[in-house]
Amino acid sequence: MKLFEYEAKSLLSKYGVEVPPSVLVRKGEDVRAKIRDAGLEPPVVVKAQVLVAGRGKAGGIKLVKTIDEAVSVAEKLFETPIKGVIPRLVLIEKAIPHDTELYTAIVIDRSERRPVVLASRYGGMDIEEIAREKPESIVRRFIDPYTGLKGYEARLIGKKIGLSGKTLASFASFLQALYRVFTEYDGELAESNPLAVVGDKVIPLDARLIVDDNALYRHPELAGDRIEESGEYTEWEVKARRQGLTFVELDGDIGIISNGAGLTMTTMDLVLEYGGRPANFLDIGGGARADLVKKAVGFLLEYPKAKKIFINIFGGITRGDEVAKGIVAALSELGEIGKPIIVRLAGTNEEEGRRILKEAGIEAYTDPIEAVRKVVEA
Amino acid sequence: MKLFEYEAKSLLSKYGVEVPPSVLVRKGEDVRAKIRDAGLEPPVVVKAQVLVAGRGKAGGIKLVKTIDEAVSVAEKLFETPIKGVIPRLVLIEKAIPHDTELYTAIVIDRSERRPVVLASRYGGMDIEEIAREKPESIVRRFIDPYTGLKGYEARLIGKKIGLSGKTLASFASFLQALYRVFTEYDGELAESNPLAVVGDKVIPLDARLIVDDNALYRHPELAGDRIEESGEYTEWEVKARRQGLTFVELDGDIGIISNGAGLTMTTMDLVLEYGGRPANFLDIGGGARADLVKKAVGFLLEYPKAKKIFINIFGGITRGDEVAKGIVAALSELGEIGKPIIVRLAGTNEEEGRRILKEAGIEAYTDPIEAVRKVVEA
Amino acid sequence: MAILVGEDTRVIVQGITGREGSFHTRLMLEYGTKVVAGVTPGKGGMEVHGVPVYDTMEEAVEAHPEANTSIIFVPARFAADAVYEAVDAGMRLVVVITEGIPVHESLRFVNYAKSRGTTIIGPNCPGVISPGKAKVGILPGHVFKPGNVAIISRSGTLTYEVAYALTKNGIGQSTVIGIGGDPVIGTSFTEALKLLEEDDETKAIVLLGEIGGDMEERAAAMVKRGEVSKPIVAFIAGRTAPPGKRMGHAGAIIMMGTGTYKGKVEALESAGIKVARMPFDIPKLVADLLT
Amino acid sequence: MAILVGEDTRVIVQGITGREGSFHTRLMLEYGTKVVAGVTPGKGGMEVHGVPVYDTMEEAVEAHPEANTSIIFVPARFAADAVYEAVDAGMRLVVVITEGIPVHESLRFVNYAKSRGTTIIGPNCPGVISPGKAKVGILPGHVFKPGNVAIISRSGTLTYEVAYALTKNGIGQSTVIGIGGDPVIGTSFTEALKLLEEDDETKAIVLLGEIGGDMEERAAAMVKRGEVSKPIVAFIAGRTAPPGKRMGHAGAIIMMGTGTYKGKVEALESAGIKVARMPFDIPKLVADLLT
Repeated sequence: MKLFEYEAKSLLSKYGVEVPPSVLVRKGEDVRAKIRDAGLEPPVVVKAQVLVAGRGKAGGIKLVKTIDEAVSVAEKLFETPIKGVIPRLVLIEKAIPHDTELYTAIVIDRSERRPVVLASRYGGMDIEEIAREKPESIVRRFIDPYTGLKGYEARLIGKKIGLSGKTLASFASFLQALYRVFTEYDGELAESNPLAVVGDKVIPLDARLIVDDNALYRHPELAGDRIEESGEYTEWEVKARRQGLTFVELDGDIGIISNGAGLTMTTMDLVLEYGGRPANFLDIGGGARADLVKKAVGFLLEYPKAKKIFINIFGGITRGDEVAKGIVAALSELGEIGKPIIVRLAGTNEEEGRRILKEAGIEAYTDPIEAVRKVVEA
Repeated sequence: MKLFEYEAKSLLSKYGVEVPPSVLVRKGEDVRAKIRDAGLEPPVVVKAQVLVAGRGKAGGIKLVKTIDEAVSVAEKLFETPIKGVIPRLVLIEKAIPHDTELYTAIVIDRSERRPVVLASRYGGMDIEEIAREKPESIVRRFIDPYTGLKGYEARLIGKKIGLSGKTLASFASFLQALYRVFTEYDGELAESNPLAVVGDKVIPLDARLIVDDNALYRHPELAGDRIEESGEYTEWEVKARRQGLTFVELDGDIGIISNGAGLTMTTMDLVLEYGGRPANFLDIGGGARADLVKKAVGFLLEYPKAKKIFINIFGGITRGDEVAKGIVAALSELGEIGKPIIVRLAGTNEEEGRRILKEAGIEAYTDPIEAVRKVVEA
Repeated sequence: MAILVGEDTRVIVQGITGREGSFHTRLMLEYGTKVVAGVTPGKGGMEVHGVPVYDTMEEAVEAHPEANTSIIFVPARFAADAVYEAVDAGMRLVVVITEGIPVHESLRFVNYAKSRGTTIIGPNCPGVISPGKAKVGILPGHVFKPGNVAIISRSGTLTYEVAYALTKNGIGQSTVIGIGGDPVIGTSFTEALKLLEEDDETKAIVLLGEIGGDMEERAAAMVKRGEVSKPIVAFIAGRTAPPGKRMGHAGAIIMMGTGTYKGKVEALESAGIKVARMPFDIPKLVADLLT
Repeated sequence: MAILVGEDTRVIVQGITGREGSFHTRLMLEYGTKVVAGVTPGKGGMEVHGVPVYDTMEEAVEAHPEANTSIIFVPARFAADAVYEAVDAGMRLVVVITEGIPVHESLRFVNYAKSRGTTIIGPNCPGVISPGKAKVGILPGHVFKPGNVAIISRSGTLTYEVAYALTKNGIGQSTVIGIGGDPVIGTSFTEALKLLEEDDETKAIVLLGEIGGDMEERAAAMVKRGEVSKPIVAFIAGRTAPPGKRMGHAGAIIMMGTGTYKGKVEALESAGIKVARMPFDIPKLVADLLT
């Protein structure tokens, strides 16, 4: 789950990081009063709190010189979609004059199986851009997850991106705080970019934190619906997520349900290979029970792009009988709505599944190629 | 530093442990009003908050059946020394009916260099007593300091002391909380004894935490002067500690100053061996500067039991010249007060030290035996 | 000989009394796997399909000292603790089926197990099978048959699909490993390749990858360095997936130029590895290699 | 040959610009120890008594790849970090002079160093000297002389006292180790004895213990098991200390029947170890053993 900038900054601040003075304004609140009560003096930066990438370039961040301007910019931001997302929150933050912008991030390196700290003296651009334009400027250090980021490592990283003296000490403290936020909040990513050098200290001008969805139960204070703010999802994807379905909208007309990301992607590949066009990716995951299958089938029956439905299941922990029950239940509840459904079933409990489907009048295929041909022709 | 029972319980409670409902009363406060405001119903236990060992047997804990009794017992406790310490705080706690009392503690095992969890099904007596009477009942488990006490380990320990079902689950949660308090508060000891089994859960009836003095800077919230409450120190020991001196009062008449616990104890042994009787143990530690030496000498000049003073220094990180300067400064400030001072000096910078002393009219010995003979005769 | 699991495998099922644990214990027993004990805290003394249940791994190992492998069906919140318990009990292989374990926990227990010499497969994986010998996992046993082609795969169901296609074409398998789909897993492609390189029974290897991450690129680099002499056929799922969308667990946050279908195929092909366009092309490519 | 430090010892001083670090760097250099570099964050580029100073261990080791030993004078709050830095930089021996390190930190870095094959001496210790060869510590060099009696000791100053007495009686030392007075230390008596047992240069061992803890009892048990063939003379400080009072760092919180003067002496004597009544009796006892 992505956190908003103001949330990430407030976590950093909890761990002792100095962040720019700011005030958060909700849509409908009195922007001027809020700025005045917070004692903010211009110039300030008005920042849309949305979770889309490239918010700045899309017009979501404005530097203004007067309070009047701040108010009008904020009010306008509440009306303006940033990459399709209309902000419900705006952060008004003291502008911090600075010379240098650094890049810092912590992610988990899958191959090393360790957290890796990334830093560069060239902040302000995203990491892919730095990797393209200044690859030699990126310092990487793998961290022992049991000891955490040691003090000397934080200093070493700072030194390697060219810092020294008090700035280096400030950077090292910042990096240790960022690492604590990363681990204590189960971060997939903790990033500050740009991290400004202001005199002899560093101040995060932006901050991002993506929390591992699997660990959200440990952080109830971060809960809240951010699906729409993220700007990542289409209308039907939002609907699917609200129902707990792993669904990606595509442009074709063949609705796909499969189990496991690998097989679901392969089913898409297969449909294309035989001349069809997938309308979606829908992975019911491992061990789906009948009710989840029913929900998935029901969803595609309603999803207008899917003119026909291809269910391709190879059971392991998922059982054929549960899949069959789910399909039958969905059809009997929603009735016949004219979408052809082709089922291919193999693996664990496939005989029982096949029998249940047959009793409901559905013939399940064994061979996926035979099944996909049938779907494309249907 | 030893924490009071109420402090240790409040830390456990912070980590989710259910503790008996209670109210803390300070000397001079209205005991009855406090009990009423806390909504405590009798029977209650009235407990003197002192840091001496064996507080219960010394009359510091009383179970009472009425509020009137609670008030009178509390007021009496404020007047009664418990092993020499008059309590300034009394904890009035709901009495918890229970069948079984368990023992649990976590300490650091020096040889294994790991925290060790100790548990026994026979709580209520102290660990030395359990070790004597029911040695086979003590379960020990060494903990990996990097992973901490794992869930399965906590359950395993509980199982080995005879718990099962929901009680076991409650015990395991308790033990993990105790371990967290132990590590997050730099415990030398974290103990709950007795830990009561009440229905299918466990509730700590007593709790102790000794915090590593070297780590106190990390726990400013625990600060506060507890030297007198501890009941461990005599009047002159309290004075010494207030000045930062590592001093133990003894019964003889030869005041001893030395550097390093081993050499200081050996100096005591030496004095006794040659017919003298040490008046104290005073270790100036490693790397003492002149001002600390001056403070130590000044202290013994005032300490009435010390009729003569033996300073036995072997320099390593401690430097002979600093020691000499300290002695000279103390004498010149406090003047001649009739206590013979015999100095033995060896090791780092011993020549400079000897020279400084000589200029002040003090002859320093090299041979400790020669020096100790002189002290005993003086 | 087979790698990881074989005739000498003796399994303890952690979470045996749960729905999946109990069901797959039966399927593993039916397949002929020697499941010697199960563990569920608080359920000691029960039996599941004739397998005795203990409260702790310590008791299970005491009663069954021949146990060397554990398979974990414990729910995500308790799975990491189960892994530590298995490692501390001296298991040489721990197969973690559980899905949804927080990645910071996997990170820790994977490092912990490694430092103690225990091999972890998973988490979020279908397990391991050496057809005809033993199955420690949830893979549907009937789609496999003994032979000398190994399969290593990031995807469970795709593995079954490919094994099934091989089997139907008369090509048996030596060992099939579903390495798991989580960001951090105990055994990667390169580590699995190292084991297979030393396995006498394996003559050829099928590698089933996915878009995202750089595990396939690392495997390719390993082959390029000459560390794998056995022939490999690969398939990468996600050829037609639109870029920038996260397809389930596929896709890394910071890609640094790796992780695309094209990049992976180029890396593999430049190492001399045949890449199948569709999984159903794999049997033919493997047969060509073996003749 | 000597143990831990010798002719091949090349030292980096961590905290070299501080008062103690700088002072003892001079004394170590005067003694003939090869101090090749110093480290103090933010002070890189300086020199201390001709020794170049670096900001980090990484830079120091890069410029002086022959460095194999570090000595730490860093203040207590930063000492643990310095130990990690030394271990990670590949030092094979790290001598921690610093006093006052929180015990939970020592606990962690001692375990960390052990798992990476680095020997830690200390914390809160005077260091190690192999007389005539090298001194890595704060021990006053002039009280030692080369020979073949090793001293291992929990107390710094008592060590000097005993070494001085030996030296005055014409008995030289092979290696003298002040193992440190903290509750958790990197090298205990038993570990030091193991090293000395294998050291050709050591013919006899002096063990200087203190009341509290069970390290002396463990050493006695080791000797009883026949793991130390060399003769040992011991002395335990604190014979006349009143029970129940904490004498500086002596005394454990939970003693479980160990830690008293009487208990230690009995354990040592039952293992055939001579226990000196006073430290000044040691030279005679050692001389008897050597003849």
